[in-house]
Amino acid sequence: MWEQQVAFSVLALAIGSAAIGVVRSRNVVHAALFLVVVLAGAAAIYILLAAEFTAWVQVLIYIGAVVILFLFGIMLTRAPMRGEGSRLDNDQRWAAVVVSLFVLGVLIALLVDAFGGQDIHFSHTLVNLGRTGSVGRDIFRVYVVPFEVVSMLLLAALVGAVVLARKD
Amino acid sequence: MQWFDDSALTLAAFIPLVGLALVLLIPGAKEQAIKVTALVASVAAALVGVGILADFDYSHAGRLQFTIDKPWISVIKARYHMGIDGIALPLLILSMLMVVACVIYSWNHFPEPHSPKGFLALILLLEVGMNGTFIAQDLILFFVFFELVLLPMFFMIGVWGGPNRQYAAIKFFLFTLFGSALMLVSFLAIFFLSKHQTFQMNELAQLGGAGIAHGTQVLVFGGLFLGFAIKVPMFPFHTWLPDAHTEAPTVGSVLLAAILLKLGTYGFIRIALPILPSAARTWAPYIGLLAVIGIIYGALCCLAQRDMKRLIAFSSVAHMGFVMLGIATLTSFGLNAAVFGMVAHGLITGMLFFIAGSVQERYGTREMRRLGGMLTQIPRLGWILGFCVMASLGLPGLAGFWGEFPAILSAYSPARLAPGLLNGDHLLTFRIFMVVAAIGTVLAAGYLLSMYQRVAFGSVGAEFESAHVHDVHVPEWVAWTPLLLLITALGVYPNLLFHMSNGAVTNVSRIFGG
Amino acid sequence: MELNEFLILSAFLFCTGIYGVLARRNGVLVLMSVELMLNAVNINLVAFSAFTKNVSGQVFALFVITIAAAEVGVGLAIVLLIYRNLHSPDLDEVDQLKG
Amino acid sequence: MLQNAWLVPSLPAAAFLVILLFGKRAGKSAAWWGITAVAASFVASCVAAVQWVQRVDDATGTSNGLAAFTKGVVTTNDVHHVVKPVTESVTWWQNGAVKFGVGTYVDGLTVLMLVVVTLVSLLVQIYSVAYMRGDRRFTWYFAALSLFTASMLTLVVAENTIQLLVGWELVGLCSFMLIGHWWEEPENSRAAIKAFLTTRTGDIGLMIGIIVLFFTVGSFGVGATNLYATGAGAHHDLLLAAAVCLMVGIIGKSGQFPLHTWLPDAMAGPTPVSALIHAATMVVAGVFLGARLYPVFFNGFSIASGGVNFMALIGGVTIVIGAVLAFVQHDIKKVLAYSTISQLGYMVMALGVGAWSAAVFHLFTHAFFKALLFLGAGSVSHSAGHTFDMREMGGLRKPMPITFWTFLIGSAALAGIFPLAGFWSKDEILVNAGANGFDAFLIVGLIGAFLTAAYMTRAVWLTFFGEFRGHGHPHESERLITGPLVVLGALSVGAGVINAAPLGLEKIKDWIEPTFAFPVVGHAAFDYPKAVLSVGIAVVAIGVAAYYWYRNAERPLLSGLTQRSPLARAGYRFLVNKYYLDDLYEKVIVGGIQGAVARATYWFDQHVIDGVVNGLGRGTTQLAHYTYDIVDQRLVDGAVNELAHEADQAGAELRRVQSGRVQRYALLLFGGVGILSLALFLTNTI
Repeated sequence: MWEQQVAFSVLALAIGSAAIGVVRSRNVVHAALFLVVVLAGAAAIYILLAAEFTAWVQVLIYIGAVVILFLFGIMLTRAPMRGEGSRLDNDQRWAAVVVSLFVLGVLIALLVDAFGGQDIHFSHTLVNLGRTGSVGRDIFRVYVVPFEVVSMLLLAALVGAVVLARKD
Repeated sequence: MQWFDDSALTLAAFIPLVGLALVLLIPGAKEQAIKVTALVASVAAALVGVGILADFDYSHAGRLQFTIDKPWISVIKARYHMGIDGIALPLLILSMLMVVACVIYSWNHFPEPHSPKGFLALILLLEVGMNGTFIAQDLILFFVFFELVLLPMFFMIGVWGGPNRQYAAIKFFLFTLFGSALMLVSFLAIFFLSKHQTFQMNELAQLGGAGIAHGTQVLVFGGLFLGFAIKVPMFPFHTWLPDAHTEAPTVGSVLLAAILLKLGTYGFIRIALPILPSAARTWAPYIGLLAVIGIIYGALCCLAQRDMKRLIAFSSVAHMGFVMLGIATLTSFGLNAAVFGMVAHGLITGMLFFIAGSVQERYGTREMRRLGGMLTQIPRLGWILGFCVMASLGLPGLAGFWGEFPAILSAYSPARLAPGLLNGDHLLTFRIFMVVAAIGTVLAAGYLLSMYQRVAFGSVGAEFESAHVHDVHVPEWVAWTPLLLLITALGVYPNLLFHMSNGAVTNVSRIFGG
Repeated sequence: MELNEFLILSAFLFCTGIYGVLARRNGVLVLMSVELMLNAVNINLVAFSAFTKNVSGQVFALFVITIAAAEVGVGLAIVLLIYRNLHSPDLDEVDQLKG
Repeated sequence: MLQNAWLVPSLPAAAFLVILLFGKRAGKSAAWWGITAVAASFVASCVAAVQWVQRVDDATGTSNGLAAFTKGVVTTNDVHHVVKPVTESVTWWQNGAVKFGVGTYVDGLTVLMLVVVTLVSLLVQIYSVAYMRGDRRFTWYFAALSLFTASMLTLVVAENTIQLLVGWELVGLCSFMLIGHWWEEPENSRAAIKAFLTTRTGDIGLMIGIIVLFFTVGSFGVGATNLYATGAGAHHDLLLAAAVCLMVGIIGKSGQFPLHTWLPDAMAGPTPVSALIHAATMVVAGVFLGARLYPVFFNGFSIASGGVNFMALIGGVTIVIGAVLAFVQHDIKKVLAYSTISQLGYMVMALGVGAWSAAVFHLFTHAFFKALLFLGAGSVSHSAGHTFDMREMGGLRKPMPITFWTFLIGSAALAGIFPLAGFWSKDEILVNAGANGFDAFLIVGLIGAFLTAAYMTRAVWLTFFGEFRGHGHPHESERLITGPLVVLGALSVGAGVINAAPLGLEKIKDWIEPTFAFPVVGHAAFDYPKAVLSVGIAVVAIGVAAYYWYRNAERPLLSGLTQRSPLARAGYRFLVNKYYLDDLYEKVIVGGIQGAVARATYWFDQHVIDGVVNGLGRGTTQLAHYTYDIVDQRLVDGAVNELAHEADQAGAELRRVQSGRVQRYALLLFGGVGILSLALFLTNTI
């Protein structure tokens, strides 16, 4: 299984670095690009976990739609493109560092305590589980009501976004 | 005259209280009536004093006379026990006399903020405390009167005093109260430790500390010492005195110097020495040491003064040093000298404060640099001041000498004392004290004469040259004449006082084998 | 592979997101950080889906992705509105709720 | 009269009171009240003297009283008769079982002193009527003179040492008042205070001496003390201590070295007062004390064994020191003042060498010629423009013949010229010093005689000879002034006869010298060679001095010599500055105590001792504030108030959290979530 292990390590490193890039970059556009790396890495992780359909949805919606939305947002708000460092961060940076590291510590401790030593067993059932068919079956059988609610939500968000962003 | 013997001391203590009540009943606007009432009350008390003086059995001056002994607060075994002997008698008379003199002196010039009603009421209240202290024969009664004195004096300084009066009043009050707190503790200790658990001074003196361990006695004596030494005041507890005197109104200063200081020395002779004799033997060399330090120290402080009244205040420290030196020898010479010294100091320093007050009133200052030529401008006051200066520096033939000389004399040969200072060679110690005290008399002459030179000699400064200054006026004459006559009479014929005090003093000195 | 490797990666991503949400002043960047957190959640869901051999986790991940899209849409609209009203995309300027 | 000697001091004392109380109204006649009183005292004293002489004669069995005087026969008795002094006393004060008296102790010395004091005082008061006429405080002056006389008489008749101390101090007081009589000028009051303080410094010694004697003897009585000191069982060391202490008193009072400095300054007083102080009262009190308690000194200093003792030494030093200073004075009164110091030195030295009668004899004669000289100086000044500066005198011989001649007699008597009074007494001192084995002091005495003759020649020359250098028109003084001068002049001539040994008259020894409680002292026979020698020395000194000042008439004083020789100049300056003793006393000791020491003590008092007090007060106040603020208000009362207050505070604090900034809320949200998670985690795991 070492191939998977190597692949995970590489991906984890990439995602971690890019995530830091997102929150520390001095250029908003760079941040968006780092976000792309993170999202792609996440998609790759899904692949690693045999969640094929989810991975593609991730690529399509996130990288394809959300990031584009972000880039529009950056343009519209005339966010600084070039390094203007401190303007992008507020005065509670160090408090944020503390809180995030604290939460990280707590989470890691929790996780180690709760799930330490438990493995994911890869098998064909797992691959079958991630296929579009099985996911689709589950959505439209078990989670059909939530699905409809989410569609309503999307519609509402669409209308809301238009209403909010309207110029007049 | 049995009724007089029975009630004389009660009258002596409480006639002023009746006067006080009457004064308080009269509306403040009727000043004349208030003055007359106060005068009548104080004179009435003094007349009782004269009666006591006439009726006193001088051949048994050591015995308590005019005794009253009734239950008072039976729960704590405190009794209404009063009596008088040859030590208390002169002080009681002195107190009555000074109060009359003060009332007369204030007749037409009450210090700001005027208000004769309050002022005279306080004087009368003060007299109750002073008279009572000298005649009380019960420790609790003594304590009550002893403390009663504080209050009127506090208000007198605090209300009628000089610019810094509040500081001085509070300092005076707290300082002396601090001492009396310890004194009360010692009284209680004496009560509980003594065999019969009693507050009666004569019983306690008869026990003479029997059954109380020496170490305990020394501690208990320490409490009494602090209480009395602060009142005297002895070095180094004297610092309230100059401030209180400087700020107090004239009459307050007079009563403070003439009577209040005597309460401390009287306490030593009446209470501390006879009740705790073996502790007294231990303490005596240290008391003597502080006394002679006080003599020299007070004199040196006097030399540094610019304010006349403050100088006189410091001179009290020096003079009371002689009194305490006499007491510290525990001999009949020393104790006789102490009693004489108390009376003489009361008369003389009282006079000096009267004069300082009159000078202040006339010139508006007591700064000696600005004064001068008083003999030219107001010769009578100048001569009276000269007379008092001479009396104060211990000129033979005037009263001051008889307090000083026997005190110095007694230091040559003190009673048998417990070893302590200077490897226990108390004889040498006290002889050194004697020489130092004798040097103190020269310093006394130095500061008093230099004061006199600055104030009375020379010519009047430009500042007051054209000022219209009145010489001694009638109330002053009336108030002062008895004092001046007494200073002379006691100086010329000291036996007037010694034949009163001697009998009682020997009772005390006999305890110490003297 | 251990489950915790994924979970810890997810936790890291989440905390990075927290940092971004808390420390970034620009509204767009805050939304990006929110995306990081949502992705961390997604990784978690997918990892547990694999761990428990249950597809529900993946379904939830899909819902999350959907809602994230909607969220970004509305969020960017709000940022735009803020920008328009305050002439700055900075969130510190928005303190009208101050007590 | 011997029993009623108290009358003698009482009369002037009464005069004092009367003048004090009624003098202002009486004006000038007040002076005569004082004079009457002192005259009555004088008469009483004379009566007492006669009675005493009779008492002595009765005891010794010699023929009746004054008749012996005319016979001119030495009446020596081999049998030692004791004539007890007459003592009277009443209780004065008491201590324990002992009563102390006040009274009179009359013996030969007492009556001698009574006569001298009253006589000189009488003459001085008569003189003063003219001299002080028109003075600002004329009546007060006479009151003070009366008190002065009364005090001195009290001292003289004192029955015990305390009474003696009383008189002693009162004399000091009176001299203070009279020296400072013109107190408007600061120098006068300063001189008065100096005199008082200096003598009072000496009085420490007297006081302690009296105390030591009291505890040694067990009594203050003069008779008891002398009896003890002459007795066999006397404690020599204690007597020595007492003698040294008393000697300090004598040094202070009698102007002995080193406490003599007040005496010249005391010239600030009116001249008759100076005469009184120097002749009969005040300064002779010291010598009187020495004579009164002579057994104490005799035994204490072991005078009988010869050699050098403290008393003789002080006297000897003072003779020379005083005489030398007399040379550099311009003020005639100061010349006389230093002369007095020197002559008192003779008396003290005489006592120190065992020549009791000689000392008392010299006291007796000196009283007359010194009073004469002072009054003469006053007379001169009165007519020569109210100055005492000899540089402004000269040539007064012709306008003032009576003053001149009496002054000359006084000077000659002082110089010890035969046959004037001074010769007899001084000669007796010298002879006895030699005979008692004190040869060194004999030589000192001779040196003193030379110096005395020389400086008096200088004074007389500068005053009466040469040209008048002052202002105004000198004239002879009025009768009231010259009268006393003539009387004193006669006494200066004749008073020596009373103890003129070659004539067979030794009345001082016979009548005055105590026989009760008195040590055995030798009496040297009159020694012709020594007498010739001392007179010769004096004559030579007069000659040398007269020649010197005659030659230097146009160049007065010693300026010629001091200009030539630096050594002489230094010596001269040393003398002019009075050996710098005044500087030592006034600047170093008095200035030091009054300035630095007193101020330092006061600083210590105000800052250290009072600082402690104030610090304690302030500390207590602080503690009280702390107790009140923290313990009472915060903790006790605060428990109630603070709850409400805290709620309020918390609201205010929380309000700050409500920043309105979303991210701040988020921060708190996540922080809170972290903490809650941690808490849950911990509670579950542990």
